[in-house]
Amino acid sequence: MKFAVIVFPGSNCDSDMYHAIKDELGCEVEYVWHTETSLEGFDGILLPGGFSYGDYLRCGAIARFSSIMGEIIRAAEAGVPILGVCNGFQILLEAGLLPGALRRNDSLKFVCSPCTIRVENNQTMFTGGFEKGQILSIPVAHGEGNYFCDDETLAQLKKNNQIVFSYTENINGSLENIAGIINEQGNVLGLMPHPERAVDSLLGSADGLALFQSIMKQWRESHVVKA
Amino acid sequence: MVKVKVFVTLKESVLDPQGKAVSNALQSLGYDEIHDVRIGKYMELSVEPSGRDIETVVREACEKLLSNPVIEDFRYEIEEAVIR
Amino acid sequence: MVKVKVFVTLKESVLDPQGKAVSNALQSLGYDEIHDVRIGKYMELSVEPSGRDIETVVREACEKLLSNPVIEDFRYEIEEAVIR
Amino acid sequence: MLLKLEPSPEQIKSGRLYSQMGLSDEEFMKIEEILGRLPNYTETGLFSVMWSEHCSYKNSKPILKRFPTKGERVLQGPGEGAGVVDIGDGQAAVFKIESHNHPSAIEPYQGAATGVGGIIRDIFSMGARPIALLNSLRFGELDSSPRVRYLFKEVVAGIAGYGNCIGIPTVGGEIQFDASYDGNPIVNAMCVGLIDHKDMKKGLASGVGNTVMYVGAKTGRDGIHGATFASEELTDASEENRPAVQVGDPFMEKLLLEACLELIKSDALVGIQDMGAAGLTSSSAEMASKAGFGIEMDLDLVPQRETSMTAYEMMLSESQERMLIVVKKGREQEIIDLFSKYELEAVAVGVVTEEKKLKLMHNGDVAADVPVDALALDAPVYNKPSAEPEYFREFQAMDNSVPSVDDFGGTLISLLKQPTIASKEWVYNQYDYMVRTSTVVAPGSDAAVVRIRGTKKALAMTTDCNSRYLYLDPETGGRIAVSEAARNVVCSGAEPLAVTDNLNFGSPEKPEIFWQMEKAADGISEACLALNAPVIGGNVSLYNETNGKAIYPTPVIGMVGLISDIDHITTQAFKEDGDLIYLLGE
Ligand SMILES: Nc1ncnc2c1ncn2[C@@H]1O[C@H](COP(=O)(O)OP(=O)(O)O)[C@@H](O)[C@H]1O
Repeated sequence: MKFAVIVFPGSNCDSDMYHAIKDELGCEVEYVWHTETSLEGFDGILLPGGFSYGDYLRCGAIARFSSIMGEIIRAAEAGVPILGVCNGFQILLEAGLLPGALRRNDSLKFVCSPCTIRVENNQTMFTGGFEKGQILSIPVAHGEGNYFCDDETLAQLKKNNQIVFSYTENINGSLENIAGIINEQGNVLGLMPHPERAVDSLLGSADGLALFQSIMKQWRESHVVKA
Repeated sequence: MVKVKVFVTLKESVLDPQGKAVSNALQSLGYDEIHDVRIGKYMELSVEPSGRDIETVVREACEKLLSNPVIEDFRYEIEEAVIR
Repeated sequence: MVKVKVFVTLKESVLDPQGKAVSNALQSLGYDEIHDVRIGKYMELSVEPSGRDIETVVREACEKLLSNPVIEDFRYEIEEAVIR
Repeated sequence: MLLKLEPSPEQIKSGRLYSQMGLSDEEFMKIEEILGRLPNYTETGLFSVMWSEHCSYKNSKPILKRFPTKGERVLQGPGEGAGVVDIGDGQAAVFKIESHNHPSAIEPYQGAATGVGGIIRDIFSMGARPIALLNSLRFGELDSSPRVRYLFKEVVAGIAGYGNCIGIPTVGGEIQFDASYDGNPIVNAMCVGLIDHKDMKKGLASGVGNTVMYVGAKTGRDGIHGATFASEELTDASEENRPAVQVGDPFMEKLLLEACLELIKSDALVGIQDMGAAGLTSSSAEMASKAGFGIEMDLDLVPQRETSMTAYEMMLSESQERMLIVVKKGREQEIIDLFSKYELEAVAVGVVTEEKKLKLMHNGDVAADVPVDALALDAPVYNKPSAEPEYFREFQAMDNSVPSVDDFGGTLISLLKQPTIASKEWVYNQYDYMVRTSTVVAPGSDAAVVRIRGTKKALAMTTDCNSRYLYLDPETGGRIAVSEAARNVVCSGAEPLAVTDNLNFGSPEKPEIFWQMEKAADGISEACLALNAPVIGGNVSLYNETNGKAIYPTPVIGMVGLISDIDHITTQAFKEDGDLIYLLGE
């Protein structure tokens, strides 16, 4: 399996994501610059955190028009696993690959800290390695992670089991403590906490590793079946 | 050059924490008469008249990039070109 | 309630990185006619008429809190009270 | 085109207009003597910024001479953008501290943010990858006025805003609150970088005919005369005659950082220097002077953000996120292509010349033509008079007394409530201290520890200075500041490598202040020698006074230590029930 880490101007968790995959997961991974137009040969797509285009105007608003995004949208339709973390989540929302929007934290301040989240849905290709209800320690670092959507969308999210992670304590004002959601098809996950920062207990937690392992496991299984 | 003013505001149903913080701050400064503050964006664009209809261009730019329809509304004013 | 609109903009010689990024983005989206974007804040206040002169209150609030005189200018419009 | 009327050389002299730019009568006479004629307006401007304390260290050079700067690990001592120390395996640590006190007093968010941006440029202009940021902050008492709270809140937000966006973790720092900083906060930012020895770059403009290129953001009228402004004390009038405030663009700097680190690998690059204080003037004059060459630039080619800028304005602008580089003749296109990948401009604006002069063309005319050494090397140096202050004599004559405490619990709690002592979580939770996933010891312990990927090594880093001790006795206080930093580093499991310092003091024109500087430097030197932690760079910020009243002497010490095995990192917290507690030392 081979991952692509998409690099937008202003991405800054790209190398963290890269090292998490390469050094801790032990999987193949390459950076892909935002001006590229092909993702051929990649089996998983990672949109890292950071401040694409300085987060100017709205987080993710400008990045979503990068030329690589057309290819990402196509990959999403084709069922390729796509993970957006923090700014990557914001870009997926702006691109319409996930429903809703992220507003400024209700404290109006950037928050960087260790954080605990609950696995609400372990029936996805990203969370198969967790128990439902499992509490994970995964750090957050964001200024605009306050999830919002209208009532109708929320009802849909609930009905389809699209809420994948929630904060055990509401740190930013998010609707229903939502920390991460998945698309209906089940292959596009966006979350604010940083699993790639939780892959080495030297830095405090390795709870995020199972997320990446789940993607890899699912991929292997589906490819064994196909083969 | 035509000057265009764009106003982007949060939809009414969306809570505005920044506006709330400002309105609290105003209250504590003694401006009790100011009750409610909503904060949005104000953009000034300079548009060079081209073959395209300026209103179409501006509306499209607002819909595509300048506002996020999930949480925001927009409004614009196109000023008459100034003759120098 | 009187509705007051406040516009806060960066002073002319102050760099507007945000406006620049947006104007580049618009260009690359094909809106070549949009040349220059400056981004500021737009605020709507609801003011309850009190004994004080509303204009004085608004101006003071702008100077003290709503704008940062070191890098920003402000402008406001006071709408006629709407009778319901 | 609109032409701005500038005063003629005669008017500058007869009207003593140079004094508004911060030059004294004697200095102006010296300039006249060097040139053999009267300087024009632009030239007067060049001298005024280059001869300001901020750029020339004219009042502090005698103080800096006292520091030990050599050591077996030192690869680059003071004199370049940042100091460099060897950490083995062909790797080195690069670090420096810088002040942005005056800009932060006027516009705290942008002042602090651009301070962070500036120190980061100092590190990557050496060719190093910035890996961590620290800071040292001083404010008035928090409950004394809303202004102090505003400054505090905005400075912290500005540091967070810049560091978080560019993606360099802010891993440590210190904050103290004291009435002496009421009108004059201290905002010092430190950056630590990592480099392979072979990639070390210098700010040199060498090789006649080589091309001088301008890269990064466009030049605007922001921050004109910032260096001079930083070299004056703040008065209530500062509000009006302040320069247009610089606004930082961390997004632009992130692109500039990545582009420059790619550029470093190119053999087309000859020299690189950031445009910090005094922007285009100091970068061009210093690069030429250090290399023993001259530079001729055509200012019409300088990318400009505003219209009809004068030569004076362009040369003195302190617009942020800009660098000056020198590249081998004929290799310009490669450089342009490299920067355009990052959506940045790289423009050839001049050439390296044999004659050691800075010659500026503008609109087809010669706007300035002055010897580069006169600007950079030959700036005046003053040995200011020094005098032991009255207060110090009084303190020394006082008897030592031990305070009597009845209620230990209550006293402890009231101490812990002091903002200076209380937890700083409110501050550091706004800093992304984890990005780059290498922060092994986060803020809240002693020194921060950042691992070096691919090795067993890590760096411990800290900033320290108890200015109250320095006020009471600058020499002992100086020793204490270095020792405290060393203790923090050692407690994390590291061996101290070297020091960067930021000398924040009042006006050196006052003999008592100059005395404080001398004594503090002596104390610092002594401790650095004893700990084998030489001073490899730093910064000086003088005239930290409000309406005539100076801050406490605040020579902030930034120290970096080496941990050779990450398994040996130690942290502050108690680990287990039943562990024994020892008290070491006296
Ligand atoms: N307090 C100090 N201690 C040691 N070195 C210093 C001190 N202040 C300045 N220096 C050194 O003097 C040189 C010039 O500093 P500076 O003008 O601040 O450089 P820059 O323009 O890069 O900020 C630098 O190498 C710096 O390290």
